[in-house]
Amino acid sequence: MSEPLIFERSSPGRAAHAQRPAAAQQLSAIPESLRRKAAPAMPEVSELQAVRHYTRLSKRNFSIDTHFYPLGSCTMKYNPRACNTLAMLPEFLQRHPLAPMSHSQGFLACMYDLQEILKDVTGMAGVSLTPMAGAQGEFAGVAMIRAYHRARGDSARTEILVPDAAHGTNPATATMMGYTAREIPTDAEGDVDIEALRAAVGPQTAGIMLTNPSTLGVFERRIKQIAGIVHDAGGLLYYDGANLNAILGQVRPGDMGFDVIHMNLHKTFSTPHGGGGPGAGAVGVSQRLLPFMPIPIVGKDGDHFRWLDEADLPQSIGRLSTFMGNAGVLLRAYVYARMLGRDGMRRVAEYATLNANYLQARLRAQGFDLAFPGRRASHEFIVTLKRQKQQLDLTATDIAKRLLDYGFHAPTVYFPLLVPECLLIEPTETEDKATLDLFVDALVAIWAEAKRDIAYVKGAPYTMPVRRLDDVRAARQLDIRYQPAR
Amino acid sequence: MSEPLIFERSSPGRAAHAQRPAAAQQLSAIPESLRRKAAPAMPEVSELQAVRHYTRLSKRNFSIDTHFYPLGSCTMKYNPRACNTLAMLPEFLQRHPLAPMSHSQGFLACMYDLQEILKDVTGMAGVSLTPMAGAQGEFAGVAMIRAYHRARGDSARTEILVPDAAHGTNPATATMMGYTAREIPTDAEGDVDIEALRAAVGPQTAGIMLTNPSTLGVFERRIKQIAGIVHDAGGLLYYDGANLNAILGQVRPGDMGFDVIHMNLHKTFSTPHGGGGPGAGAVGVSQRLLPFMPIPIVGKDGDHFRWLDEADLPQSIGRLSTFMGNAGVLLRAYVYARMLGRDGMRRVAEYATLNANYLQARLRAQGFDLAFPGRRASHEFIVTLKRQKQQLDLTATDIAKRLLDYGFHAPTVYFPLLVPECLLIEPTETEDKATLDLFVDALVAIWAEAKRDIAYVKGAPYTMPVRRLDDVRAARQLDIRYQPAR
Amino acid sequence: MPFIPHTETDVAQMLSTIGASSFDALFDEIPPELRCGELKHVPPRLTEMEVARLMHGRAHQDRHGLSFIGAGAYEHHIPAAVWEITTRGEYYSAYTPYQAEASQGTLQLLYEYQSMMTALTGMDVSNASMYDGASALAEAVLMAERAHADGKRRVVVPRTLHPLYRKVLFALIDAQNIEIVELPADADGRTDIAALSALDAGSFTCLVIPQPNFFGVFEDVDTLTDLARSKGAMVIAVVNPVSLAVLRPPGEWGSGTSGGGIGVDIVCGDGQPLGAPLSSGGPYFGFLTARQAFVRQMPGRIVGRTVDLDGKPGFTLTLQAREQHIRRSKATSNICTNQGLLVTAATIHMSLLGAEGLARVASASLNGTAELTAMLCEIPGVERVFASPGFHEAVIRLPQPVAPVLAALASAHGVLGGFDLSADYPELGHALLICVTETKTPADLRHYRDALATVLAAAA
Amino acid sequence: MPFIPHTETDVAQMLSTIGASSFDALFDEIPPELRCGELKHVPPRLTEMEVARLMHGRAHQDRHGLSFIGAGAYEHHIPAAVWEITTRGEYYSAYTPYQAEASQGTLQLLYEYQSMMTALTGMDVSNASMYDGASALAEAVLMAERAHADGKRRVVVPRTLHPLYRKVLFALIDAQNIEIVELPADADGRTDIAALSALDAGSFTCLVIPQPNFFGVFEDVDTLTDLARSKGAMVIAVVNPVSLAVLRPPGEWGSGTSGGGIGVDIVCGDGQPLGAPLSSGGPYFGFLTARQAFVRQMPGRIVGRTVDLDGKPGFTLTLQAREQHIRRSKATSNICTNQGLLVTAATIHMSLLGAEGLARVASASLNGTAELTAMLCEIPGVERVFASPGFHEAVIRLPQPVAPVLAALASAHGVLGGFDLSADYPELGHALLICVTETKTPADLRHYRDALATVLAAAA
Repeated sequence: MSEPLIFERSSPGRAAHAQRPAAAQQLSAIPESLRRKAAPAMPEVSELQAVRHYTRLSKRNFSIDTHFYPLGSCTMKYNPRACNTLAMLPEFLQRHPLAPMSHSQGFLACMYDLQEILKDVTGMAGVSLTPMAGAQGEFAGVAMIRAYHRARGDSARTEILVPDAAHGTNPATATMMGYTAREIPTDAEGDVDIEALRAAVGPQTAGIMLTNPSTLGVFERRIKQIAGIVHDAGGLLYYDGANLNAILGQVRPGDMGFDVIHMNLHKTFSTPHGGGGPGAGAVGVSQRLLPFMPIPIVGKDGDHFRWLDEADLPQSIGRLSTFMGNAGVLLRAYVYARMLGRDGMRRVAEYATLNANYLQARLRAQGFDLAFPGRRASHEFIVTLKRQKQQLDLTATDIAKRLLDYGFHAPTVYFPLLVPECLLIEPTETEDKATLDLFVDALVAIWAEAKRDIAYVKGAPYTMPVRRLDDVRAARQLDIRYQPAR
Repeated sequence: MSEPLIFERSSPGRAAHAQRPAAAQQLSAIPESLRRKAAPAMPEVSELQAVRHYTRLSKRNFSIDTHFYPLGSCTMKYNPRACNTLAMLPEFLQRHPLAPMSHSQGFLACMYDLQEILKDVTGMAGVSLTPMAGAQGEFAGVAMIRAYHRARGDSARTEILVPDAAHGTNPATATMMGYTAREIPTDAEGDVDIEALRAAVGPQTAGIMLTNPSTLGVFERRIKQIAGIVHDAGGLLYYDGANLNAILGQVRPGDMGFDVIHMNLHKTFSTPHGGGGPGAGAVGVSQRLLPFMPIPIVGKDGDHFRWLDEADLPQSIGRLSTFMGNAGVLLRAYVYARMLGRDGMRRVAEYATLNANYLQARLRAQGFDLAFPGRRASHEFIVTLKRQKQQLDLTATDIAKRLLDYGFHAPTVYFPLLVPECLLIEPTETEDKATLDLFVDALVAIWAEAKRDIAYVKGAPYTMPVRRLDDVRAARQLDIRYQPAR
Repeated sequence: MPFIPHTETDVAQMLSTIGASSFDALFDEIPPELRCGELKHVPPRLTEMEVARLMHGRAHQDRHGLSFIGAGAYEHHIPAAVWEITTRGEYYSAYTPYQAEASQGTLQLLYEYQSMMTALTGMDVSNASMYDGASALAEAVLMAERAHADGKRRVVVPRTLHPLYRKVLFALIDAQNIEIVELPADADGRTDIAALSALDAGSFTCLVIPQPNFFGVFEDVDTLTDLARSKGAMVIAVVNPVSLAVLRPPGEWGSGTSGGGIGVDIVCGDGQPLGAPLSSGGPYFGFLTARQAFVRQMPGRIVGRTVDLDGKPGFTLTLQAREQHIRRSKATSNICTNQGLLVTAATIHMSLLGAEGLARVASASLNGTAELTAMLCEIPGVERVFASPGFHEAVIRLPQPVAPVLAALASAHGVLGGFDLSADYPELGHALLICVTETKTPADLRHYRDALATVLAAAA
Repeated sequence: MPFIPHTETDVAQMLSTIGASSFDALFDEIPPELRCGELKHVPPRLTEMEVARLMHGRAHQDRHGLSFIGAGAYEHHIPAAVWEITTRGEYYSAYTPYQAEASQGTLQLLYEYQSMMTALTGMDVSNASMYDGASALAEAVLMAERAHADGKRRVVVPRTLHPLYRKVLFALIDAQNIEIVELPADADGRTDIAALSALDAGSFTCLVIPQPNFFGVFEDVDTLTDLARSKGAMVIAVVNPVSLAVLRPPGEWGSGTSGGGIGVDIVCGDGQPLGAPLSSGGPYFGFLTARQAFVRQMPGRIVGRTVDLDGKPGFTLTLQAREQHIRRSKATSNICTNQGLLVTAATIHMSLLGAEGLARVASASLNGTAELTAMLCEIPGVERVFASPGFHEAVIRLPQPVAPVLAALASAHGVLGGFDLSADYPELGHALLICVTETKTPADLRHYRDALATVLAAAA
């Protein structure tokens, strides 16, 4: 059954009365010329109507709490409920961002502890929690690279190197920071093409942005060599923390030679994805980038915590958010980190890797083609449907849509761009073996269905609130807000 | 898709580790002979498995928050979310029932205020909040009637009169209190048969249990006459508060002549039904029953609140629960009462009655037969499908099951027992007109379907997680717990 | 008009459809002289914001210190997931699952609950919950009377049973002409076996055995069970469900023959330790399990597994012929609602803890109580009253009257020191019932010891 | 192993399927010399119970008093339903709705959000949110530069804009070779119109207009809009969304021709007042709406309504060709996530408040601020700095340095008295920015007044 728009449940004069201040509008203090003439076209509904509408809408979503989400590069693991409950304690919710330090010691203690934990797991010398998302963390990272070169008077560096398999945010960020993004090819085994890299570096190289393991699901084995080449050319190494879950407690970006890293706390530290955000993109830096970190950062004087700001870090790249970033998300990450503890960090990578390699082995045994069959999977791996596409016209999209009918969210499809008909599969450590086995069964079943009746598969999904949607029409006949019939 | 039992997701050695005390069992203090030999067969699952399982199960339920529930006699209205949030403030949750009065003044103030509010809306002289459900409230009420007669040395009273339309709890309670329940017939218009009542009362009459409006959905117009007859015979009047929503702020049981009343706070005061409970069955009494109220009750000495117990009410019928009843439910009822306020109470009855009479008028216009066509509906009314049963073999059950496919919970069916193929319909005040109209459309559509293809209707529901269930098999081949295959 | 969705236009249209001129016309069958005026004692409405501020203030008034009160209600850690899921609208605002097809969530959960409770208690059948522990005991006694319908109507209850349970039992069965015989406690705080032995065979319907008992002491359940059986009586166990993760379940009490004992007939207790917050005493839930033979005597709802028209498994309420809405005056009980929401929480709670988790909670509570008892008894004049280890609870004796000591602990040290036994058990002197659960740290125990030492020294 | 479901048997079977001998073998492609040892600075794990106690304690440390701080983050009543629904697993733990068919809940909600924000701001199109207000402004400026690509790269920003927004704007556009020109404030606390008039036509890309501005003062938005347009510049409005329930929306600013003005080009601001708790500064969300002409220059996600294979309406992300995951280095922004969960809350919040509810909140805040300002200015030496009424905020001047007064108010009276302006606006002297919302009662205002009088008297 479809659910009408909230606007279609609206009637003039209806209201959730308990939610309004009792006193009617009294606007005489506002100059007449500035007053609104007609009320905005907002819905007018009762409290039950709103509760029922948004509860019903929620049931039209997949989510971790209801479905397996093997979304490569997204680390859709269980979001512990305690993280939410404890971050939403009334006192935390009520704390104003500009509250005096005397009323902030509890919150700041959490943030300071989190900084220390993140320093240790990444092997970096300093951490700033302020970036509000992975992409802002990347921005901060590249901004620090830029600030570093500038501080040294090195104005020739205009290029950022980016492997062709990188996340789209990497080149987009380089552009935002005024750099040219230059792509480096990947070799047949999924590693960076070292010769191409050697050829690309030079005095124009500001740095390289890498994620390791890469988005191809494999660990970049020559990372120390790459670090040497880039550093020798005067460039810095940026670590895209999207795949940090794969190596938590196993190997640290700082030890690999990286100068700066962003972490997606909504991935590795399991804060909720929330249907698209908020994220949190803390950055860590090596010693030489410490002066440039974005502010504010939490410092500690004896037993007292306080904000470090422009006065403490005059070379900082500055402020990236009005206050201090997504504080409530950081509290959730902190609770999660404390519940994992020292050994739990290591186990995250172990079991995420176990699940990925197990799924990879099982799918290979069922006849699916791996993009990098000679490689160990990291926390994720790639299946290519190139053969199925050729033989049956079975595409990655078809598999993705049909999987929904089997009760599984689709893997990431068509990313990385360089593998044809690609399924990037990341099971995460919180899924059990039985679920992985059922997922294999579903893929096998869909392939068999495609052999029998490809049209049926291409008509999927059949059990969702809607069938396959017309994206072309959505873009051509743009309908992006409700307009009441007049 | 079906959801396995949680036991079927279990594996030996699996656990939600964050939830266990870290220290392993150390049981040497327990004598060997008393120790358990084998662990109980409980599920062993991870936190995600439990969260996902119970989240998915929840999606297999109808509820107010998702569906219209026109369940006669159940008052399924919107349960304001604030009632839950505020009753679950950490300090309220952590308060031990035996905490000292110095640590209880906030809670007791709420309970005292609630007692005062309930006294006013019922017109009674005293209120005790302790009964844990409507049935326990009934128990308390009849126990007070018994205690009253006993205190007067009147041991001849062995009968409780109950109209034939009464809730099953009424005669069951009378039995529990050692009384014989004697049924009084209803006349053709739905009122108590006065002559039959006159014939039934006598020195053996302990009292009469009535709800007004009755379960037939009509107001008992001769209530003062009934009160006179019973009182003259030395009996007391018990008011079953199940239908209090119909008269809130309009007419008070105390003013009608009742001596004792129970209130279903989970109906009239909108605390959650919770899939079957908890309820809360506060009782109110007239002056002469004050000494017999169940304890504890909250008293006020100056600005200080305290429990009144056996010492204060030596004639009390005693304690009905270990501590003081469903305190958290009472807090929810209190929050609700404060948000309604004085005028809100009155409006509850007005709009509940408006909705019921509107639905009744619309259904009558569509050709449905009313059980009491000459009467005003109260907050509920009865449609009888006697004609449809005869003509089409369309039963109340068929309508109930098919309505589920239309996105509506069924009305109460086959109650009251004396109306054939009966639908007892109670829309409550929190539903909007558009929803009521859609409900009428659904009933009309189902009737039309039945005319076209009765077998199809009898096969309903089709869109639920299961189709019509075999209740006979459930009772004959009793399977009421999971037993692992050995 | 909080929570009312009608616009003025709606009202006008609806009244017109009804053919009524006004709201007042809708009440025209009510004798006008009965209509009430304004409700003078109901205050004007508050907005949600205003009532939230009121309630936050009142909650803060009751902010508790470090509590060592048990006496039937226990502070345990409840996983955050439990109530975040339990309060989902689909559980919170659902009705009793009479329409089974639209209630499979609640019904399957209840079936799982019944399975867990039978596993924990070692019995065959469970209902879907009662109101609370004390009222469940009353229902168990009535059930035994029905099952054992030979007209004796006499129940034997030990003095070691929670005094409030005894009061509730009395209130709830008083009208049914059942005599309650109280068994005294011996010097070890256990039920006096000799007193039970002295009762005539065939002279009583059932014996109630609390394990652990109100003092936290372990009863000699095997001997008691055997004795009761030998006298032709049924046995009802009253148990703390958490303790059953480590204690032999009532289904195996008695000497029996094969491995375990023959077991009791009915088990009941309060489910509060399984995921219900203390919350001033409720809502909690009572549980009730029994041997298969008594299933048709059980009060309350029971869920069964069956199949649908397509043969697919599904769940439904079953054996409803026992219940008041069908059988009316001949029902097994007048009970109608249960404590569904609490059972929802308990089922999720038990799934998250598992048998091992519950056992660890039990172990931590057992050992913490022993540790605190030992620490407090280091204070001069403080002594333990019974020799045996206390489960969750232990009884100590103070050198001074208990009430002023508790008051001083609360006001000056933020310690809620336990439950004063002197009113219910004057024979024990200045006795105090203390409780430790897994929520207390060694530092908490030291804080209590230091506070008590200070208070006693000041008063001495 | 918290949150890991594997049993030892599972691990053994899985390693065997993989053909690996141990966990370590799974990492055999990592150069051994890079493997790290134990993480020494990560503390050992706590159970949920232990971390709950830690966090309750830390939260309690920060228990706030009566707060009169605004400065860009406002304490408003948030209906309980908002976060009870928002934190349902299906919203909380859902991913970005790339698989539209499995995400219709989130997608429809975002479409409704876009509709509400365009209604509120009087614009044609809205995206599905940005990180926060300040970063949304930076994206708006970059968007204007793209739309107005004539190489000027100069943005005019008044000093009356929130100082933190100005800092963030600088940090985020610094690398893009855009010059920021600051306009001074006049004596009334408004943007100096003469300074804007003095700028050459064609010399800047866009003008930023805050309404109300950081001081809570109303800008002369019509004149500013007209002036900027007359000089060939685009106009970006930075607004408080609650204020738009009562203020003329940016879509109607300027003198224009037909009824309303011609309007601005882009509107942005922080959505925090629409249902996000203060929460130490985040997560909030930024909103961004614009005229239809600029939709393809917008950053961030946009949801559109379309139809499925059966012609049934449904929702999907659209215009994705603007975004980084498609266009990579040529994307409109590097933004990837948005603040979906906060938008979920805001959409429910706006549905519950409605236009009238928001207007009442705005009205109560406006009048409360005026009332407090008047009350505080009764104290000798305290004076208002600007004549105009303050919306949410007002500036007063104290007879003494602000910092010690605020410290004394907080420590001795539980009053968080406002935001000290002396660092950002030294030209205003001992200036303090105070804020009142609908959450404050007349008694609260009196409490502040009395406290301030006491503190000032003590220091005098």
